[in-house]
Amino acid sequence: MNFLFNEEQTSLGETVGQVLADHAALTGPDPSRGSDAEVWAALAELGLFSLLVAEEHGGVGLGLVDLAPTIEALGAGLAPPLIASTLVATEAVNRLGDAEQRAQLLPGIAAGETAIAIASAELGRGNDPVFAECGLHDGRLTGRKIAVAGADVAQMLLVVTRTQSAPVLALVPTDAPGVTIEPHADIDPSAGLCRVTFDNVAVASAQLLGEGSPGALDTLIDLGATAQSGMAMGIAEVMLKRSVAYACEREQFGKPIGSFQAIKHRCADLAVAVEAGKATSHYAFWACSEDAEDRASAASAAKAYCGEIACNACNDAIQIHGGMGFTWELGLHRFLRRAQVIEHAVGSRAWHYERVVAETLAAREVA
Amino acid sequence: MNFLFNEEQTSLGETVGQVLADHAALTGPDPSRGSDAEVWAALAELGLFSLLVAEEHGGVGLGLVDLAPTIEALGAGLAPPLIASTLVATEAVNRLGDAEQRAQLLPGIAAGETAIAIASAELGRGNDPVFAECGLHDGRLTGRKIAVAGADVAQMLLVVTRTQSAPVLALVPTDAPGVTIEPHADIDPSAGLCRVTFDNVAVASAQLLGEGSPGALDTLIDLGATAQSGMAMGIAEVMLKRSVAYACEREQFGKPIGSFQAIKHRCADLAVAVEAGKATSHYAFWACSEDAEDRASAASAAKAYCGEIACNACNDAIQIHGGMGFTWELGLHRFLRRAQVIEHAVGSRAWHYERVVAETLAAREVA
Amino acid sequence: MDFTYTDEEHRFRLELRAWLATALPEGWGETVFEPEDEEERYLFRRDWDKKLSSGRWAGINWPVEYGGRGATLVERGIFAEEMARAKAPESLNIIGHNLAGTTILHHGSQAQKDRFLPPIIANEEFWCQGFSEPNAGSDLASVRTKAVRKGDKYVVNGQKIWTSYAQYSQWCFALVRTDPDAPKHKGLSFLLIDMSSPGISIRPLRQISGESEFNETFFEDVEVPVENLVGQENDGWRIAMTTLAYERGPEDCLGRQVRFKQELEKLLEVCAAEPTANGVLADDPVVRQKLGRSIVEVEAMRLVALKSFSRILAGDERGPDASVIKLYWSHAAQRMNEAALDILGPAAVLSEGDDDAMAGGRFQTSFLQSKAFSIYSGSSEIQRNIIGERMLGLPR
Amino acid sequence: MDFTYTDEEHRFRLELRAWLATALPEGWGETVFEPEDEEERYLFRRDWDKKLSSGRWAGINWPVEYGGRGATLVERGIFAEEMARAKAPESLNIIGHNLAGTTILHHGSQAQKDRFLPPIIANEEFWCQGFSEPNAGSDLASVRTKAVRKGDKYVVNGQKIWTSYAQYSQWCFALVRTDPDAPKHKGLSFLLIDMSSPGISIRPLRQISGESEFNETFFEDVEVPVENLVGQENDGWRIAMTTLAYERGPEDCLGRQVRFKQELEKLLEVCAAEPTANGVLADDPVVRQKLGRSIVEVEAMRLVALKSFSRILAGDERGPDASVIKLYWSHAAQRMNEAALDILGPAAVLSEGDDDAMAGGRFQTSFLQSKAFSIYSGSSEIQRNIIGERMLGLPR
Repeated sequence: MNFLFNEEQTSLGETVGQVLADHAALTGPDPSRGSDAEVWAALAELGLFSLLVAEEHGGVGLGLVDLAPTIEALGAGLAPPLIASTLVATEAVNRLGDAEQRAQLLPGIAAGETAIAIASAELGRGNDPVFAECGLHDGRLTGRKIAVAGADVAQMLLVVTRTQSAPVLALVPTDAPGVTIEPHADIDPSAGLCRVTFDNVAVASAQLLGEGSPGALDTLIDLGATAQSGMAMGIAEVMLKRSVAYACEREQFGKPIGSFQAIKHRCADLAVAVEAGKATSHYAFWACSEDAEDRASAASAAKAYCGEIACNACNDAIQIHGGMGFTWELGLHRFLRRAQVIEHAVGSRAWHYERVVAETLAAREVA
Repeated sequence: MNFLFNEEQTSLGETVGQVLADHAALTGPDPSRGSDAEVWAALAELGLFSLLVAEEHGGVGLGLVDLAPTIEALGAGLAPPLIASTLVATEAVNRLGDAEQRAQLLPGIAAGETAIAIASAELGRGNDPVFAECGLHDGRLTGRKIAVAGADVAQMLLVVTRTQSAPVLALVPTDAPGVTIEPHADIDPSAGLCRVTFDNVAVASAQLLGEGSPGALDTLIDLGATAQSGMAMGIAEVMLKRSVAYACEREQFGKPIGSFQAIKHRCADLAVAVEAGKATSHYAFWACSEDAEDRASAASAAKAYCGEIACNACNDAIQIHGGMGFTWELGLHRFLRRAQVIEHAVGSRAWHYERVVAETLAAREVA
Repeated sequence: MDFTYTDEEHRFRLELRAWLATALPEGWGETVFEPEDEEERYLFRRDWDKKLSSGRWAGINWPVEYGGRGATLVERGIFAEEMARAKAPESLNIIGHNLAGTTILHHGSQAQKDRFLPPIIANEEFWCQGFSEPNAGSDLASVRTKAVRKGDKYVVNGQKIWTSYAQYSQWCFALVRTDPDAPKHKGLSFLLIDMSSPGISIRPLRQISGESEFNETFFEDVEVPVENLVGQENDGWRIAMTTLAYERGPEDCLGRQVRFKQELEKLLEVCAAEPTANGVLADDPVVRQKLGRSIVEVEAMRLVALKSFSRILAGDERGPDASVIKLYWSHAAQRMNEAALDILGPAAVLSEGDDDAMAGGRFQTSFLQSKAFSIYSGSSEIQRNIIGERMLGLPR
Repeated sequence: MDFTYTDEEHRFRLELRAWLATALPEGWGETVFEPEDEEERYLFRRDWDKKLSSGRWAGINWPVEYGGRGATLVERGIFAEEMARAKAPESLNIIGHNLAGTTILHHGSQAQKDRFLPPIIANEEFWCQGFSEPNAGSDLASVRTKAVRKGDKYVVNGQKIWTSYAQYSQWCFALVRTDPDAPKHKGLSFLLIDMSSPGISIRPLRQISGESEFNETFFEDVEVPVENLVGQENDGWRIAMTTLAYERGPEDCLGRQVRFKQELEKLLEVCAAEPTANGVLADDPVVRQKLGRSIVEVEAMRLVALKSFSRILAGDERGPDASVIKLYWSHAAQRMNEAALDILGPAAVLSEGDDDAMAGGRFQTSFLQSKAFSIYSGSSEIQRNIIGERMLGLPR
């Protein structure tokens, strides 16, 4: 019985956090993407992308739960979301890929040469990340995806699409003929969100991941939702720390503002939310790693709850920082913006709460 | 341009408040119904039930908005809900009754001799106050209503029922053959909630109120929702006043607890909520009186919003009173209990928010 | 990260589960419940406590020499979960075990240990807690009940409040002022007071739910032998703080969580069965959002407790974690209870004893009871101060 | 209770509406908008302010003798509503009209009135506000910017912050410390400072939305003639308090409410049109609950303002009502903006300039801007103190 991370897991997260901290611009006021390539290179050099890859393919063979503190660090450091999406895609290939696909993809991933962007969201489907208009018919992919983080610099796209009968996941190189990638104008330019259009793109059967596996899409959603929950908690924790630090230092009426209950109690409530959110997210990481029975419910719980906590934490931090909080220079807006990207990635809060209920009711019927 | 009550309206409310205050047991810790008949008699003597009745039928001919402060006082004083329901039913008879019905019913109402309980809620319909299983077929009423406040002491029931084709409102004497009235075991015994069963009860056409008028049920809902919103705000305001008084008087750590921001700011937020809720409720009273275009939306807005504010206000008051707050003796639980009765009367919060949206979208289409 | 139990821990769980199956009446929690009458319920719980003692399931964390099992923290967590899972009655002697007993174990003289511990673990003597006073609630250190030493006795005068089960207790574990001139935290002491002493009177305090768990207890010239002083005179505050840290730890939350989850299960059961105009309650998307949040929060209660639990297992001091846990479960449980009534629609008002009440009217009682969660055992305001100051390091 | 307007009030509204129809460019607010470039927008707003003056629609509440219309409170409410309804540009010279002008009107010398009022009402001189400082935010009375009298001049040193539009202003209306030895509320004075004086430097402060409405303004040995002192030396705090009460009244809220309602209308329009897997966004019951609450709260903003408005009309003093109004609209508007992004699903992140953005990406900008509502013009914490102490009478 131990719900803590071991030293290796923790120090991995700390190391990644330090690498990100070396690139101060990541959390600076300017949301442009200047240092993305350097950050990727530094993390690749550290071996981040080899961690989830099995030893036979040149990796370390860790499980997703081993990377939980690392993914929190990616969130806290406002790392480009493409990094986490590549890790999620790696795990998806581990679980859903056949031997050939694994052999073909994993060495490049482990070497940091294959960045994978996940293309799931579409317009016109409400907040549902599952239903796709984007269709695969007779080996041809046609449709449009939005908010694909890092598609413009990735080598590969992992696309949620569907045939007549069922959802499928397709691996499509970003330079495949018929693929058009345009950057969005959006709330968080640093996330590198792109619109990706597929115009009759040829997709061979070998490019389909987990074909015929009814749980393939669920697997991707669970992994993605869990990773997003980790990044959300990274943000929430930074917001807590910065709020507390400012509340200790900033004086008004002759006292540090943290001595006023209006501020102190808000920080305390935020600390409790961070504790609850992290526990929920950590459990989802474990449930994914172990393929626990409640994996889907744990992942959706984490996504819904942690997304909410991160958004609230950003609001709290801005309010506690007062006038400074809404200055561009202080940079809190960077976290506020990124929290929105996370909130709307892999399905909205309402969709995931809905999924928690569906899973829970289904489990009751089985029991 | 004047959104205030005039002196007559205000002093009417104050007078009713004073009469209720004379019956201290109404807001005492014991939720039983000892003084209901005396309270009714005192208010009847005051002429309360004649206020909405036209002069030709022995009344004063005031409009619903004139009674807004009075209905708030009924809420604040935890008056038996049958009093407000009789006022609502009076106004329903004014608006929907034909000449004969008015002549027959209104004099008795004005004299305080006809108390009317409103039977709308049913089990098994979710939170929808509109859809009725309780059916009227071939002049016979059959079905079961729950949470009918004061049915056991009322002379008349105003029943939401339906024929094959449409909802109708039926006036049924409580002593009609086939009517069975049993008191509930419920969260607020002082509300006099009853289960009313109709077993093949004969209902003549002359007993139908607003027959054929497509808006009859909406009218009853708007009047009822508005009255409930007023009572809710009466409760919320008492909770604010008692919280503030206690926060000024109770000392901990050598200071009145109201000097701590945790308490002070909670009171301030409650005061703002009370202000917003009252404004919303008062507007609904006005919109009902004037049959304004946005009557339905205003009434539902008031019911949803004020119900929420009253429930929160009770929670706030209990928390601010600390240990004393959850003692039986202090009696705050009486308001907490009544607020639940109000919250679930005439449709739930979610149903009314839903109705606000439906009305607003419909108005957009017209515009 | 590892949620598995050792074989030994698993055996412990099975042993307890097996014992509970025989100790509780047939159909317990399904068709058989605690008596509704308060006096009868007291007798029932007293008997249950004695049964626990006879099975060596009372004070399992105490050392073996005093009749305990020297249970590990994990075993205590398992104990809390299994008791809750079996819907076992609550112990009447929590104060005896968790507060009085624990304090005597740590700070009592050998004579006190010999005199008081055996009847506690045997549940032959029941204890109440004399901490709060009408003017010392959140500000506990401003206790005014005075104990003046006269020869070999203290003479106690004052009033305590929220003394749960005082009417059924043989002893009171009381915080009293022994030095009125010292700064307020410095003049307090712990006395063990025989509840049959002349000069003690008890007035029950009903709660908003209608139950009378609590009391006001008055002391008028009550004589207490000086040997019933625990620890040093005027050292009571320090002792109280160490003792209170043990009162509400993750073990407590783990047990509560199981009970809250049982409530939530009942709510899901109602939602899955209760018809609406177009299906059942659980089909309503708005209802589902509320259910979803409650499901997540009730699960988070468990996870938050497990985090803290793991930290203590790993050697961390018990600190403000207890406040985080308490603040979390109390508000999450209140939200669940609010959601339940919200969801039930017009039936929300029907309570125990009404034929039409959902799930026997349990949600209404739980709703009322839940209002106390954010007040007792340290109000949420106090917990937020503790978290802000002791965990986050914000200035006073 | 009566929501009708007198004939005269109605004529006032129609006159203004007619004027706006001709004064604003064709297609304004539909196809024609303010320039995006900040400098251009400033020029545009300056021109608009001059146009307002030329139509006698600037400073309508001022007495006729100073170029105003002596507008009644109701007319001011109508003015705010109509300006908002026409989506008219915001005035650049709010500080000139509402703060500097109002204060000079009430507390200025005749010479000051003659010198300063005409160019304000003509919008020939623009003003910025020198109140807050880096260390005097919520605690405004701890202003440190010093003004030391030397002969017929004050020499000003210090730093102001949140000086909106300082870069476009000719004058600054500044609260400065003239007696460093007096208790902090007692040593403050008001100075009118020519922004072209040597020693003034300005550093723009960007907001989280990317816009730069605010500045830091530095004063280094800036000389201000003593005749630019408003009221008595060291009487500045009292003057500031009376002036600030006029800054955020119900008129302000009525105008804002119209603009928030326009946002909400846009959101409803998007929800009614945007397809989902099974209908449009507005068919989703969970979306509808969020919309419902926003509709109610935006309407309540108007009603809360009207209540206060009516009380002032009935002769009540302007008091903590303004804090109630401000606290209400700021949080209600934030909730509406949160709800908007919540509802939009994956498109929530797409902003102005993206082809796929909903309603041109306006919700994203509004969302970011809304975060300042609960901070500027007195933070919510300060408003709660004011309400608690001045309206409810809670102790300090």
